[in-house]
Amino acid sequence: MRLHCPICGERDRREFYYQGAAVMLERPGPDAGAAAWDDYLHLRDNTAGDLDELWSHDAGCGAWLRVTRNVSTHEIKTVVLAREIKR
Amino acid sequence: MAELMAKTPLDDMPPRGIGSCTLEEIDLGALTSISPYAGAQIDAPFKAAHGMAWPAPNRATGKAGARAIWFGRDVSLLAGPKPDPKLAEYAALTDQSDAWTAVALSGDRVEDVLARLVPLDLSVAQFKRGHTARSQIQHMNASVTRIGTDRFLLMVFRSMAGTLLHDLERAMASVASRG
Amino acid sequence: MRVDGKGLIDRSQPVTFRFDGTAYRGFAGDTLASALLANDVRHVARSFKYHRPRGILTAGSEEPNALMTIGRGASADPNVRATVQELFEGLEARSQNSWPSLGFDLLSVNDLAAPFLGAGFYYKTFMWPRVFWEKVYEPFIRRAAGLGALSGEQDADHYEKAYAFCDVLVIGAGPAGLMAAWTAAQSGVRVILADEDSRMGGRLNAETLAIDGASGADWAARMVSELAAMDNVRLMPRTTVTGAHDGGTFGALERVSHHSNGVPKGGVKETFWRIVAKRSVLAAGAIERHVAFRNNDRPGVMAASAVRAYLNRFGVSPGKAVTVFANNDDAHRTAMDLQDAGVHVAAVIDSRRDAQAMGDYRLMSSAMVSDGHGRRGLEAISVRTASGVEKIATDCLAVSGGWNPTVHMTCHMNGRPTWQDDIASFVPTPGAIPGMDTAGACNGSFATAACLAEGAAAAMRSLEALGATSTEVAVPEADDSAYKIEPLWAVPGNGRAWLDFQNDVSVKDVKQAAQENFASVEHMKRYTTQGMATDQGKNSNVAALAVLADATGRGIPETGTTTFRPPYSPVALAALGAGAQGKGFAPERKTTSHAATVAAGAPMIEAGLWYRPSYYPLPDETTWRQSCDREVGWVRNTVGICDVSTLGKIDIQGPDAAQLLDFVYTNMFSTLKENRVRYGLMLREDGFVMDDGTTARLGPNHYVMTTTTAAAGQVMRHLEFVTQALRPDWDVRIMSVTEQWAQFAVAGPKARTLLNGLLDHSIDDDQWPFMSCGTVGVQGVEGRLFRISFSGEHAYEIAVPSRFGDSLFRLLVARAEALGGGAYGMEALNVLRIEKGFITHAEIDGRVTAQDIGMERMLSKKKDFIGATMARRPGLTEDGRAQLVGLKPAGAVKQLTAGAHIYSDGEEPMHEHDQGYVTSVGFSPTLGHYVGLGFVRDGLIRHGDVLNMVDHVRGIQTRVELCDPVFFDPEGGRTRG
Amino acid sequence: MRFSGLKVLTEGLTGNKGWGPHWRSPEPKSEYDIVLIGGGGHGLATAHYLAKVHGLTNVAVLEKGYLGGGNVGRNTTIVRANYMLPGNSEFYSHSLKLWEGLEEDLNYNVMHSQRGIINLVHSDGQRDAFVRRANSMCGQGDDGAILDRAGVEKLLPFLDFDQTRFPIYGGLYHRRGGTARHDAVAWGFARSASDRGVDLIQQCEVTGIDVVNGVVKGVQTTKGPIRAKKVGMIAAGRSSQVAAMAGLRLPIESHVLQAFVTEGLKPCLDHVVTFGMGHFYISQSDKGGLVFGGDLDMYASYAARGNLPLVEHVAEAAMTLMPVIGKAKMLRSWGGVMDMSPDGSFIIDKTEIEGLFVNTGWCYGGFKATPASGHTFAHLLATGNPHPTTVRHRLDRFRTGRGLMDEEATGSQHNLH
Repeated sequence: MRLHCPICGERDRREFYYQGAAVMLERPGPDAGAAAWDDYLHLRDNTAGDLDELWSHDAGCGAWLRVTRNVSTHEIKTVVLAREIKR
Repeated sequence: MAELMAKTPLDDMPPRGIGSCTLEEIDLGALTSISPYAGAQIDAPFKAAHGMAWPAPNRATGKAGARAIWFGRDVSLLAGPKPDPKLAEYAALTDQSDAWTAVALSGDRVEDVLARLVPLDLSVAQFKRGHTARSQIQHMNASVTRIGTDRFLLMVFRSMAGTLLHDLERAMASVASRG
Repeated sequence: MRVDGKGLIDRSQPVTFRFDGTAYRGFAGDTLASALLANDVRHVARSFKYHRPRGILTAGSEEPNALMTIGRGASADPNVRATVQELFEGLEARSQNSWPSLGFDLLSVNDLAAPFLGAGFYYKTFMWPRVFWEKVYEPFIRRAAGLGALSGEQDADHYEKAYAFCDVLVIGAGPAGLMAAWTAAQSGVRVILADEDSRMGGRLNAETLAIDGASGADWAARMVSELAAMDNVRLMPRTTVTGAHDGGTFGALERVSHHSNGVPKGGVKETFWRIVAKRSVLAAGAIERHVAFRNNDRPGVMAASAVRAYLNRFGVSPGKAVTVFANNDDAHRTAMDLQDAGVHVAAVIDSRRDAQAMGDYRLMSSAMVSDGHGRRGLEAISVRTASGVEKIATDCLAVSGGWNPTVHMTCHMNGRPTWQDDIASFVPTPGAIPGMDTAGACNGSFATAACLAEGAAAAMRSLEALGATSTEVAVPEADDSAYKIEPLWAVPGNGRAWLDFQNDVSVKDVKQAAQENFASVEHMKRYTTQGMATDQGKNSNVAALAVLADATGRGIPETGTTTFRPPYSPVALAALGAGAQGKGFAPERKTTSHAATVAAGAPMIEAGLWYRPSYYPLPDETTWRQSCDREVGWVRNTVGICDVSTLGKIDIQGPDAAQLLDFVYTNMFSTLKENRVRYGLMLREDGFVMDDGTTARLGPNHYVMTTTTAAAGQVMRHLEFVTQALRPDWDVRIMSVTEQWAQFAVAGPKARTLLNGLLDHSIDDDQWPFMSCGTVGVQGVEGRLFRISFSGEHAYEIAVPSRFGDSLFRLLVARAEALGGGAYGMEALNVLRIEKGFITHAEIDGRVTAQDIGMERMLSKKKDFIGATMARRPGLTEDGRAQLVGLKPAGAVKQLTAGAHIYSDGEEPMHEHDQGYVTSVGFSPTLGHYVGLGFVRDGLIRHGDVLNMVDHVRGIQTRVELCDPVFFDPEGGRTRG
Repeated sequence: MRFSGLKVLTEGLTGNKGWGPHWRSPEPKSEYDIVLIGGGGHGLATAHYLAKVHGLTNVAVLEKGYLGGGNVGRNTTIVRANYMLPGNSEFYSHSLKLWEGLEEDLNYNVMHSQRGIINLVHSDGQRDAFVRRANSMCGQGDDGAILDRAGVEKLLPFLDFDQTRFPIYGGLYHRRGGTARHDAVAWGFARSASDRGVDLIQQCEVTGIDVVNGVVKGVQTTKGPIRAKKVGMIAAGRSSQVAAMAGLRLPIESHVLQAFVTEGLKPCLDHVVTFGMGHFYISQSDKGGLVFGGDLDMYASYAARGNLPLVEHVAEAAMTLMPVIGKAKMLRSWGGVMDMSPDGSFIIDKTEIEGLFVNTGWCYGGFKATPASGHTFAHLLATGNPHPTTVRHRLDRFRTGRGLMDEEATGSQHNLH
């Protein structure tokens, strides 16, 4: 598998660390309630199609990335810097 | 009382040649990571202070003795001179002079040697002089920069100097054996 | 036998080799298989289950029978296909899976018992008595099974891995592949052409077909030399592309030196390539399939195309009176080529009613071979025709049931091939591998002309996709005869007709599977082991599928396909894992004191990737405990030196640095004064403790954080996640400085004495109180000094740039020794910190909360921080959780052991009475007894309770008293004083 | 039909014509007491125990592909009870005991072989953790022993003790651990369940779960609607999709785990060996193939196939630990889809929908659990109450934090377990 890092260009999967679903970008407030936090940390749609997820280019530039990838075909649709999403 | 004695990561290893390639430990001088703060325009002050361009991602500027090597997301490495203190206004400066093992690998089959260790297309058409990359050398996170037609600057953590030497020598021997 | 005037071998270079101890002669350019056939060696192997005699079936990597062990000693290589092993001077080959010898194999008795050993028999028996399975049945099965044997010695050969990049990867260098590579190369794009064979050309080297009037082999050789001369082309012979993976990545195995005797110094046996290609062209050819009939596995029964390959490429005829059995026109070439070479063709048996003879040989149409005779080598065949059964003497039967396109790689990414009726086989489904085109025989186009045209066309499509300028190339003239086939899978009749030769799966087995309702192809495969041998069903899966379809009354496409998985052909673990043998598995990290420490005789232990000293033995010490006790005593009484450089150090700068620290630590850091240090606790977002450590404030917007050695990487990534993903609005910069600084603990009552005189300016309590930090001059070098303590003593950590680490360590140790102390290692460090109740990852093991370790007060209520919310979950805060306690021996046995469990006093030491466990122990020379840390249910409020510690596995049991974890100097006077 | 050595003999003498189907292939009825979604190992085991223990045979197992075609058909066949934490410890102990009587119970040789498992120890800290685990096992009444280096050398003399990157200090030896023939487990349970009257329906995909007013009523399938009083979701690898049909979200992320087998070799490895520092484990099958695997590929996937970096990592672990197998050749690789839960432990529970039950989150440890998963899930389905060994395995434990069983101690990130 190869991911196109927006900074470094296309790189082998071995340079990246995988975190999980990109819902981790949407951290609830401290008083959002148990259900919101359960959603954030545990519950997943886990669909078999396109998934927004978080990768880190650990062995490259160090950027955290939001990757949209089809988890049934492994086709990568888009890659954006995580920091651009919240800005 | 005795003064503190400095030791290089490879303990001043003399250059080693295997086949047509040569491996040598090099002294890059002071190393400073420069990470510009949000919105800081560092290009002009950097150029003014050190006489070379602030490198774009995946590029290195300057020349032997004074280089600026892109070193990752929002960070470049000034190699050679100590940084102009005024740059601290624009960027976080961190001394890294002792944190890295730096070697130069050269020879006409240097690309073949690196093809055994680095998961990048380093052919000269793709990776020209002045190109740099953060990637891996075998299992080590590394900085790889082409500093000549057949010469590369390779950097890994200081503590991994022994493993770097082991991995490079092995790849050099393998390429040499192919004749 | 060798045939004069044929073949591409070099008859001027004779080569001697040995098979099962007997010396033979072949020629340069031979494979082991062709040389054996040239020497009339037909029986070369035994099958897996029934130990039936087997001969060479094919001329390629799909060979299921002729597997041999090559070489001796540590280099002995089992399960090598003789059909791909190039011959070299001195080659030694041995047959496998027979005892005592290939000719007389005791386990061939299995063949006689075959009626009882059919498909799945072992699921139905061997159940009684139960212990007999492990003791009797299974050992027997295991010994009987298996093919070759490993040498039992550590692999001494070198293997390597490498990366390659190209625009177009062409897989297979037959007519289609050569044409594709050549076409692509004309445009200047970077081309890699890989082929498993040593000689590129594919079937062109095995046939007598002409291209543009020249021989196919000559045309191939010319193409290869033209390609070799181009800068943008890389030829990779002896290289099997083994797998297609995501993102245009391919695995490929290059056999670098299997064809020569002795590897050059530093040289490698095999290279496993990771090839990254923007586009690929699969031109992998096709594999001829067999026909099932009774005793179709006799040595001498071969693939018709293999007989041609041996004749045309190697100048060998596998028989003196050859018969051919076919259901298609293509196989008739075998008869023609043999006759042209002067070999007697006894008959051509063709199952088709309208079969036409293409030469002057005896054709039996509407006929089928119904039996093969001759146990260790074919002597005759029975042929059934409308007029009855005729027995024909023959020593070689060339069989063709048609061709199966080599679609395997197109299935590697879950694609399923498509059935094509006119060739009665599967062809690749377009688009199965992104970026891959298929061409030639692997696409179901068998005529040479079609192969050439498709190769060119596939390359043109690749160029178009790449946006490269393409130039039309002229496709040469070649054979365009039609491939006429009528499916024939199995000849009806009694007796065992074999499908999977290696695993001994017969038509009966497949039918029995269907009868037992293993009707799905996956069920049949698993029940019978069909297709699970080393050829992965390349020779037999389609026929087995057809037999199953017939048995279950379905069509073949409805019955299904099987999944082909990487690798295409087997790959040695030494190649896939190249470089890892010995220390190469992971980098070794060494601190600056490593050399001095090793020189001092300290045993080194792994701490993640780092090496750290266990203890520093003195000459009169015989046990580690003596050293450890002494080192602890040094720190408690004089001064000790310990390298702490492996702890993670992270430079944090920027206007929002304080905010970041407040967010990732449970306690406040924005309130920390400059030149002061504070202990911090870090949680994961799920509320459990991630790490702890001290963080120093060096300036208004500048901190340096310390992590544990174990969690350094995790914390760094965590900080990057927080700053990039959660709070990109914060202006803060993070940089690891672990490697920049060599840092040493100087601990003990004489710590300051040691430092004063070493530092450029002496220090005192006023300027340098506990938890202070700052810049100091160390022999003229700018360093950092932190007054922190992990031992409970008056202690400092002193840091200098790493280049001075070795020198400073030696200096510190010399000064400590002069004061009656010295260097200490991890064992002493551990005892010192347990005496003080300081935790490490033995305690914060990822499952404990701040409350569990008595640090609830460190959870700030004034702010949000990572983990704050989830730490309040009921399950993390309710009573009944195991909490940190100190442990003291309170019974007759005075020893504590880490990992022991703690049970209610007076109860059986069983699960239902489990109260907790011991995490860390050490013998405290200071206190004269063992001290331990552990977790006990509601332990924080149970100090003084006496419970039962049981270490079942070490046979140690003692009563323990729960106490405050701080055993020594609870007021902390020594640390501050 | 009862299987026995005698039966094999008599059938052999009469041309093997008398073997009947291992299971029936019925058309689905319109209504069952219990419908199980998923005909993998766990689903088939559940059916067996529902019939055998609870006498419930008006049960259907609906399988969209072929029986045993999921992870029970693609794993590294290891059977063990060497867990540390309360909850898991009891459960896997229970499971191993069921394994030990499984062949008699099923009248099917699943080739359960207690050849012993050795977890290698590479540091003092790891030894302490393994001692704690071994003591949990002993406290549970199972077997666990700590070997020193010499003890490991005696059992596994072919490891590279001198040069390997992470030296071998000893090991945790679990004698009753071992392997079994994975497909046979599925077939044995299937045959038994079918013989007892359970309908096993292949090529029958569930396309919807009918819920009315919070009560499950049945399922929609590619073979038509089927009414059911109770529905059990037991479809590892597709758990989230099945649950979504009932409007539920599960705490599950799906990941791919690869496994590998070499060509057949003469016996060279008697035990199961695991190498924690390298995420590598290996055994040798009765056919002679070395069966081995490692960690997840680490990215979410339903593709049932992995990529090269993980393949290489596993082979590298093999080469530093036991270079004696360097010339063994990898024959085949495959991937299974794992239901990864946030604490690495499984879930067997009711759902918020009445009559709808869930069995999921086995991560990559599901094979050894097969009998007990079926046994305890059957208990829950039949009685409405959790079996004593699964009281902690609640669906809501992540929200409440109660009863978490994080054996790997990596926290709530699904793929790290």
